[in-house]
Amino acid sequence: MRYLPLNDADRKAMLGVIGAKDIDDLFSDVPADALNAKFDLPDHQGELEVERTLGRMAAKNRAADAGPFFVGCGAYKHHIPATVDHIIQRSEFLTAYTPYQPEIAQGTLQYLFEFQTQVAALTGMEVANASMYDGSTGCGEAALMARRVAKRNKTILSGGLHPHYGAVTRTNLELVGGKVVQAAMDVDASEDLIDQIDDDTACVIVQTPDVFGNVRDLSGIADAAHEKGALLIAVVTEVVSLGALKSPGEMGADIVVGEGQSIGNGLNFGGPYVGLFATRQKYMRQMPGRLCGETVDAEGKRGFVLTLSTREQHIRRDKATSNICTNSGLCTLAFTAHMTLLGEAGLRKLAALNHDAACKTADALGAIDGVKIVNKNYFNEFTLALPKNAEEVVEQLAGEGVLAGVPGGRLWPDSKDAENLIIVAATECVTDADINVFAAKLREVL
Amino acid sequence: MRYLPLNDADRKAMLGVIGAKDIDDLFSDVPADALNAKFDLPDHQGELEVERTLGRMAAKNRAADAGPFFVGCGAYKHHIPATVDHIIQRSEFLTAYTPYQPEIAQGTLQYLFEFQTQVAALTGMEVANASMYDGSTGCGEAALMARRVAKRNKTILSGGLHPHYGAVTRTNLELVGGKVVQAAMDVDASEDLIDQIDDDTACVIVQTPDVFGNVRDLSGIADAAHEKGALLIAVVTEVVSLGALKSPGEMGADIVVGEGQSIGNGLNFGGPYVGLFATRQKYMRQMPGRLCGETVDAEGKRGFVLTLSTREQHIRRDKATSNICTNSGLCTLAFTAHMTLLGEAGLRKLAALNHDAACKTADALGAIDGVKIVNKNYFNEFTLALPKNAEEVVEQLAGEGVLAGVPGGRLWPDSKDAENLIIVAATECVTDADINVFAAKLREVL
Amino acid sequence: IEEALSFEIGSYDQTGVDLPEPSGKTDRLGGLNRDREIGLPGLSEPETMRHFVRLSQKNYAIDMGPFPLGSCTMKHNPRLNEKIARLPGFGDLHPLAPESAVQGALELIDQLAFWLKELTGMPAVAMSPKAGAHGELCGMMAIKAALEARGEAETRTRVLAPESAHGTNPATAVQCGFTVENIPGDETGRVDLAALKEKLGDDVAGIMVTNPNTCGLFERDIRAIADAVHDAGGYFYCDGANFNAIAGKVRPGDLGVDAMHINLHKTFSTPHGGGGPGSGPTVLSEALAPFAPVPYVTFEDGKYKLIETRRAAKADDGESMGRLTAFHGQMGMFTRALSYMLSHGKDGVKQAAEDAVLNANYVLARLKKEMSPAFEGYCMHEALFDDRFLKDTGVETIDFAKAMIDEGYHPMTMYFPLVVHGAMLIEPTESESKRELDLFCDALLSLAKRAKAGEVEAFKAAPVQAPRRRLDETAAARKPVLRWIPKEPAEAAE
Amino acid sequence: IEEALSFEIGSYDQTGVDLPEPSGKTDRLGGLNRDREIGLPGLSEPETMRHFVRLSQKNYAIDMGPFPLGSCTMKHNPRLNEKIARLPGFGDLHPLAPESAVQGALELIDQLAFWLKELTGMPAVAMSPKAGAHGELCGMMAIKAALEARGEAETRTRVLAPESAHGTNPATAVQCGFTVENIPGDETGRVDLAALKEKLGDDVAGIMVTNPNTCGLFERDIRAIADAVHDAGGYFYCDGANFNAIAGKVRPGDLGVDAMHINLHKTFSTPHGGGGPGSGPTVLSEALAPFAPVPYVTFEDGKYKLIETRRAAKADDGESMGRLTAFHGQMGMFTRALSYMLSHGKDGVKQAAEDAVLNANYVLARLKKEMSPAFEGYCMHEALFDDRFLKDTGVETIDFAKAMIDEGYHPMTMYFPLVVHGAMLIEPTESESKRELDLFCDALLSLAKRAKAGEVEAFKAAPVQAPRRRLDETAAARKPVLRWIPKEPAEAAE
Repeated sequence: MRYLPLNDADRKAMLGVIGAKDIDDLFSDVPADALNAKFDLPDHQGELEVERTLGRMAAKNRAADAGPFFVGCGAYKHHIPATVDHIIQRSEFLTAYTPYQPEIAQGTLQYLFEFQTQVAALTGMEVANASMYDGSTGCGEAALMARRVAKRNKTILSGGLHPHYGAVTRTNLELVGGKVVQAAMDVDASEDLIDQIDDDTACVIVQTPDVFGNVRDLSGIADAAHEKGALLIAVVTEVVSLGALKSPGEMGADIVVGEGQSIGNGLNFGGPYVGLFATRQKYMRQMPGRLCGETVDAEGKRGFVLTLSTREQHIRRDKATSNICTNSGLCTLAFTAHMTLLGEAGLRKLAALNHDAACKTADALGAIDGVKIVNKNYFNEFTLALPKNAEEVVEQLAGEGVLAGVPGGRLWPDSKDAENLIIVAATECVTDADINVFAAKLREVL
Repeated sequence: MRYLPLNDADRKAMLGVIGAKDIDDLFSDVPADALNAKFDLPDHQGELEVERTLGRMAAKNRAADAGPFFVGCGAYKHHIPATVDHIIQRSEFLTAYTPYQPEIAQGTLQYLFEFQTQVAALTGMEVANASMYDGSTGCGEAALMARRVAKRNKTILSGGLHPHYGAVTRTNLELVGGKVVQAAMDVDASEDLIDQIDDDTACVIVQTPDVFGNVRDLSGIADAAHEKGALLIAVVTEVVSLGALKSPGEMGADIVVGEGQSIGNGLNFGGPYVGLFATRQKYMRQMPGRLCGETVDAEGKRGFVLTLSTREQHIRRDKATSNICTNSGLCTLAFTAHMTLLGEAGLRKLAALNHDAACKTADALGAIDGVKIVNKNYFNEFTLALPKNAEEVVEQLAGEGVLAGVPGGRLWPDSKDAENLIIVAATECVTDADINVFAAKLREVL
Repeated sequence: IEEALSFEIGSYDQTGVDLPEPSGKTDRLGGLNRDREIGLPGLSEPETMRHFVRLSQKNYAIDMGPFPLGSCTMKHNPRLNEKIARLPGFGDLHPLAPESAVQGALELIDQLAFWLKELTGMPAVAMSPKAGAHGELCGMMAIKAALEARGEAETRTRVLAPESAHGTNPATAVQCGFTVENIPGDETGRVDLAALKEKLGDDVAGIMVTNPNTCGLFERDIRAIADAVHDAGGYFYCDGANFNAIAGKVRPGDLGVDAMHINLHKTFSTPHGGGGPGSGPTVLSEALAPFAPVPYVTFEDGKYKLIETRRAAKADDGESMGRLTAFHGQMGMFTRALSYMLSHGKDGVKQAAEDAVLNANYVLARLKKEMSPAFEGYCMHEALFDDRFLKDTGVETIDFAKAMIDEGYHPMTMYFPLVVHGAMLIEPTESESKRELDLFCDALLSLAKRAKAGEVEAFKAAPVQAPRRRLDETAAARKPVLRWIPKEPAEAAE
Repeated sequence: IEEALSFEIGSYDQTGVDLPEPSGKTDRLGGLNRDREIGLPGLSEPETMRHFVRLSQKNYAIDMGPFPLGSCTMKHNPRLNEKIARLPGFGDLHPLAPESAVQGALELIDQLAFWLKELTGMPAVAMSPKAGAHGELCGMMAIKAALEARGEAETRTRVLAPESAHGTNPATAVQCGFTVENIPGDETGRVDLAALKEKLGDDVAGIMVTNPNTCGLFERDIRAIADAVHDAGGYFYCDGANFNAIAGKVRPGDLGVDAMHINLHKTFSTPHGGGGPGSGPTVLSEALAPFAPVPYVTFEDGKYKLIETRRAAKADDGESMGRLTAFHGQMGMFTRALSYMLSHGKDGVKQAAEDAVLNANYVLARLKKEMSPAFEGYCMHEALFDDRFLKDTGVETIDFAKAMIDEGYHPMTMYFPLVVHGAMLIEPTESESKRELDLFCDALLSLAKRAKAGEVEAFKAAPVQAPRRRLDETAAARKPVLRWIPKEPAEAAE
C-alpha cells in the first residue's frame, strides 16, 4: 500500500525488538471476538481507480462555473486568485499542526495575527479571534457569549436572519435552557424589534445585508439594545459587502460574526468555511475560540503565540467558554492571503463590481412582466417575487443550465409567503451574457 | 498591475534618487523615433478574464482523458501520481534558477544526481547527463557526439526510427556537412543495416521499441558497428518499456537517448519533455549538456555541483561540445519524483500492465475483418494495416470520440506504403471498455 | 530572514488583483456606504507570494519530518485527496444548488457515511459536525434528546468521564447542560470499573470514555463498562479521537458504544492545516439514530434527497435534534476522506492501524532503555512516558520537548494526559518508516542521556535552532495584543 | 537536516504507487525481457514526499527573495500561468492528435505568435525552438539557409560577435558551420562601430549582437550597425536575452534586426524550474521568414492547420530549414507566456520594462556610493559593476558574491560579461518593490564597507548560513562522480 512505508521484513524485525509474537499480540486487550472484524468494503485501489470513481461522482454535479449562476444565501461564488491556492497548498502550511509549539510555528501564528487584524478592521471592532468553524456556528457561539456577558436568558432573532443561522443558534441556546424569540420572516426589512427588548434580553441578532439581500442600518436597534443593557450581534454572511458598506462596528454592534468564505475560499458544497468573530476589547476574555497574541522570545524578538487559553477547553475543561478546540486554520490562511492581495483598494473595487452586477441583474429581471424586486436597498443579492411557485421555476431553469438562486420554500418550507420568492445573488463572476440568458429563460418559464 | 510592486509615488522617489527627469530619460540611448512604439494589442486584464479567454481555447481541444485514447508515437498518456505535481510546484523548485550557486541549490543538484543515476540504471549505461530538451534533440546531439568521438562523417538512420527524430538529426548533421543515410521505412523490423556500415560511418541510430512498436534486438547491429569502429546509438521513445525489456546497454549500445516524458510528465501537446542521454564512461567528456557531480564542501560534507563545464558554451564559447545551456530542469524533477515513487517494483508492474493493455487491444482489433497486426513483437504499441486510408479512418473515429492512433500518412506523407497504417498505443490508462468501444467503432467505419 | 507583518509592508492603494473598472453608475446601498478608511493594506502579487512563502518557512510540517504528537495523529496527507477535493464538481459546488444539480455530492456523502457505518459497526451517522468537538456536541445532544424522549432529561443530569479525558469532553457535557464528574483510573492506566459502577445511578445521563484511551491503552473492560452504563439507564459516548488505532480491526459498535465522533483529520488524514478545518462525523446507535441532526441524505426512487428541517425529519420517522451548522458539513473534508478510504480499502485501513500500533510499540520498546514508560505492557498507537527518568536532572518535560526541536523534530504531546506526571505522549503513526523511527529514537535516547549527564543548561536554553527561542506566553496573556495597531504618526500633531 | 540519496533510503521491493496486478498471461516481447535487476529503489509515498520537500528546502528561489542575476532575468512567476498550463485541454493533449481535436491549441500558438510578432515588429516567428540557445540555432540556420538560397553559403562563413556576447553565440555559430570573430567594444561598453565596419566584407554571413547588451546598455548605434551589416550583404542576428528591458517600448523590427530569439522564461516569466525547461521562439524578418522551421501553424477556411514537413512548407511558398524538434515546441511554456501577456497587456508589458529599467538604475544610483560601476551613465535593466572597489581588500568578486548568501540573497551574476574585470551584474527586474531594493542595497553597501574595512576572512569563509559551505568544484571535475554507485557489500566475497 503506497502510503505505508513498512514492509514485511521491517514488521518482523520490529516485532522482534518489541518481543511480541505477532501483531495481534499487541491487540490482546481487545475482546477476542471483536478483533479482526469483517467488513463489507473493497480492498485498496490505485490512484487511477480512485480518481475515476470520484471523478464520476464529481461529474454528476453542476459546478458554479458551468453556466449562468446566481445562487447565494450565505455562500458566494467569487473568483479566487491562483496565488491563494498555491499558498494554502504549501506543505509547511497544509501539513502543519495547531501552533502549540510557537518556536516552530511562527508562520501559522503570524498569519493568524494578520487575520485577526484584518477581521477587526473589516468589522470595525477592536478584537477578533482566529476564526470559527463557519458563520452559523459563530452566530450560535456569539449568542452563548452574549448570555455570559449580559447574564440574561433571552435572545431575539431578526426575521432577516438566515434561517440556518437561526436554527443553529436555537439549537445551541435551547441546550442550555435559553429563551429564543424568533421574529417573523421580514422580507423587506420593515420589522421593528425594539419592543421585544426587555430586561431579560441578552442580545438581539440582526443580519446585514440580510438573507433577502436588504442592507440594514443597525444604529437604531443598537441604541435600543444598549439602552436596555442588551448586546447587539451583527451577522454578515457576505463579507465582500464590507468593502462597500459601513461596518457593523460603526453602527454600534457589540459582537460581529460573519462568514468569510467569500474571501479566498471556494463554495465546497458548504464547507469548510471560515467563521469571523469580532467584538469589543472589553468582552475579549469572553470570546470563544483561539486567539493569537503578540509577545517576545527569550532574545526579545517579536513573536506570536496562542494566548488566553485559560478560556479554553483544554485548560478549563468544564469551565471553558466553549468546547471548541479548532479554528478553520487553512481557510483562515486562504482568507488572509486573498485579503492581502486585495487590500483596501481591491476590496472596495470588488465590492463595487458586485453591486454593479446585482443592480444590472435586478434591472434585467425586474423588467419581466409579473416579476417584482422586493428590496429597496441591496448589495449583491436581492429577492424576486414571482407570480408562481419559485421552487418549480428554479428547477426548470436548472434544467436549462441556469442556477437561478435559492427559492424561498427551501429556506422557509413552512411559510406560504416564501413560496414565490427567489433570492438572487450576482457577483463579479456574472457576465452580461449570463444576465441576459437568465432573463430570457425566466421570461420563458413564467 | 498586480505583478508590479512599484506605485507612482515609488517611481517618482526613485527617479529623484537616480537624478533622471522622467522614465524616458533612462531610455535616451534608444533612437527617438523607435521609442514608445504603438502596439495593436489589448491592455491588461484580470485573472478572471484571462482564465475565461484561455479556458475557452482549452475547451476546444480534446484531452486524452476525455475518451478512448490510443495515440502514441513518441508521447504517451500515463497516469501521474498527484505527489509529483505537488513536488514540482514547490516554490523552491519551480522558481529556482540553474544551480550555479551550489551552496543554495543542493536541492536541485541532489535530484539531478539522482536523476542521472536513475537514467544510467534504466539504460544500462555508465553515465547520464542532467537531461536534454527532449528525445529528438537528444538524438541530434548524440549523432553530433558520435561524429566527435569517431571523427567520421557518415550517420546511418534506421527505417524504424521515428521520422521526426530522423528529421531533427538530419537538420543537425547537414548544418556541419555530415552525410546521412536514411534506411527505407521498415514496418516489421526486417531491415539489415549491416552492409551500410563502412569505415566512414560514425554511428548507426536504431530505435527500440521502434516507431511501429517493434521490439528490436540491438545486439547484432551493435557488434557489426563496433567491428567497423562505429558507434551504436539506441533511441527509446517510450521509457516505460525499459521496465520490461533488456536495456540498450545490455545489447551493446554506446549512446542511449530517450524521451522521458512517460515518467512524471504530461502530454502537453509535445513539450516541454525531458530528453534522456546516457553513454559509456569513456565518452563522458564528449557528452553534451549539463552534468551534476558529487564533491565535498569546505567542511568535508558531501555535496553536489554542476561539473565538467569545460565542455560547455559558457566557458568554451566557440569550442563547446554543443550550444546547449539549458536542461529540462523541472521535467527532470517530475521524472525523478515519479521514478522514486515507482521504484524497480512499480516500474516493472507498470510495464507489465502496459504490455497487457497493448496485447488486449491488438487481439480485439486484429480480430476485425481486413485488419492486420503488422508486428510480431511489441511492447505497448503496435501497427495496424487497414484495408483503407488510415488518415480518414482516424478522422472518422475522432468524430466518434475515439482517438485511435497515428495514421502512417501523418509521419510519412510521401510514402504510399504508409497510407493504410495506423500506429496504436495502449497504456495502463486504457480500460477494457475503451478497447471495446475502439474495436466496435473501427468495425463500423471499415 | 525576518518577515514583517503585511500591515507594515503594504499600502492602502496597492493591490495584487486586477479588476475591471466598476460602472460607478448605480448606488442602491441606502446611504450606508462605507465612508471611512478600512485599514487594509494591499500587496502586489509577487510581494504577497514572498510574504507567505517566507512565513511558511518558519513552520514545521509533517511533510518535513515526524510529528510525534500523541492524541493528535499527524499522518501523511496524500495529495491525491487535494486533487479530488478541487474537482470543480466538488470544490465549485454551491450548498443550496437544486438537488438535481448535486446528485454526485449527495452520493459522495452517502458513500462516506456507508464507510463510516461499516467501519464502526454502527447503524447511523451524523455527517454535519464541523470538527471533533462539534461531533462530541452532536453525540451528547443525541443523548440529551433521547433522554428527553424518555422524559428523563430533567433527572438524568450527570455525565461521568475519566480524569484522563480530553478537555473537550467535560466542556461539551457542560455545553449540553450536564454536570460532569470524574471517574478515577486504575493503576494500569484504565478506567476503574468498580469505582465507575459506584458512581452510576438513575441521575446519570451517560459516560464519555475515550478508547483506546488517552494513555494509549485499550480499555480491557470496555464491554463491562458499556453494560454497566446501559443497565443504569445511561448512554455510552465514546470519544473517537483514537479510532485510528483500531480502524479496520475492531468495530466500536461491537463494544456497546452509543455515539462516537470520528476525526476525519486524524484517522482519515485530512490535513490539519495549522489548526483546521477538521470534520467530526458522529456515528449513532439504534437508540440514538432517530435524533440525528439535519440536514441528512436519503436515497429514494433512484435519487438522493436532502432532509433539511426537523419537520422533514419527522416525516422521515425521526426526532431530529435540529441543525448544527448552516450547510451539509465539511464537504471538502469528506472528499478527501473518501479518497483516502478508497485508496486504502479495508485491507489498507487495517494494515494502517496495525502499523500505527507496531510503530508505537517499537518506539516504546526502544525508548524504555532510557525513558520511563508510564504503564507496564504494550501500548496501542501511542507510547506514554512520565518524567521519572528526568528526576533530579533539573530538566523538565517541557525542556526535554523543546530540546527535540533542535534535533529537527516537533515535540511530542506534553503534560497530557493529566493523570501522569510530566507526561510525554508519543504517537508515531503508520506514516513513519523504520528508518525514521530509528533516527528519532536515537535522537531521544541521546537527549535522555544528556539530560542525565547534567546538561541542564542546554535543555533550558532550547530551542536554539528555530526561528524563535522560547516565547513569553505569560506576557502575551497578561496584556493581550491581538492585532496590529498602526504606530501613532509622530508628526501628526505638528 | 541532512537528506540521504533516495538510493540510500529505498529498497527494490518498496513502491509508492499501487497498481492492479498484471495478467501475466501474454508475452510478446520476443525474448528480450529484462532479466537483470535494474537498480532503482522505490520509496513509499510519504517517504517520497518528505525526501523531495526536504531537498527543496536546500534551495533558494524567487518566491523567497530577490534573485539579482544579471542576464538571467528571474522575475515573479504568476501561479495563474501554472493553472492555465494544467487545464486538461492543454496539459493532457497529444501532439499527434488529429488537427480537428487540437484547434484550441493551434489557436493558442497562433495567438502567442501574434503577440511576439507585434511586440517585436517582425513579420514571422518560428515557435518550435526549445530554449534560448535553440532559438539562436534557429536564427543562425535561417541565415545560413538564406545564404544558401542566394548561393553564398560557401563564401560567407564568418560571423562577427562582440567580446561581451553570451557564450552561446559563438557556440551556436560554430554549430552552424560558421567561424566566429570578435568585435571589439568601445570605452562606453558598446560595440565599436568603426572597428565593426572594418571587419565587414563579402565573406561575412552576419553579426550576432545582444541588445540591450550584456553590459546592460542599449547599443546607441544599433541602426548604423544594422545598416552596415546589411550593406555588406550580411544579416543581423539579435540575441534577445535582454528583450525584457524594452518590450512594449521598442520594436526590434524597427532597428534592422533579421532574427531574434525570445526567452519566454525571461521576458515572459515562465518559471526557470532549476534550469529549464526554457522556450525560445525566434522572430524573423521578411528576408528570413521563408526559411522558418516546420512545423508551423496556418489558418485557412476558418480552421487552423499544421505545416509539418518541408514539402508542405514548399507548397506554402516556403523553403523551410527543416525540423528542430519532434513536435510543436514548448507548448507548456506557450500557455504560460500567453497568460502572462494577456494579464499584462500592452500597457503592463511597457510598464514592466520601465520598472525593470528604473529598478536597475535605482540600484546603480544607490550602490555607486560604495561600489564601482563599470561604465558611466544610466543603465538599462541591469547594473554592471567591476571589482575596482575591492582593490587591495583581498576580497574578490566571488567572495563578495558568496557573502551575499549570508545576507539572505542569491549572488548576482559574476565574472560576466568577460570584458569587465571581476564583473558583477545585477538585474533586479520589475518584480522587486522599492522596499526590497532598499534592503538589498543596504546589505550590499554594508558588505562593501566591511570588505574595505578589512574583514577579508569572513568573506573568504562565506557562506556559513547555507546548507553547504563552498563546494570543491575542482575536485568534482578532476574525478567526476556522476552517479551513485552501490557500496560493495563487504560480506559478498565471504
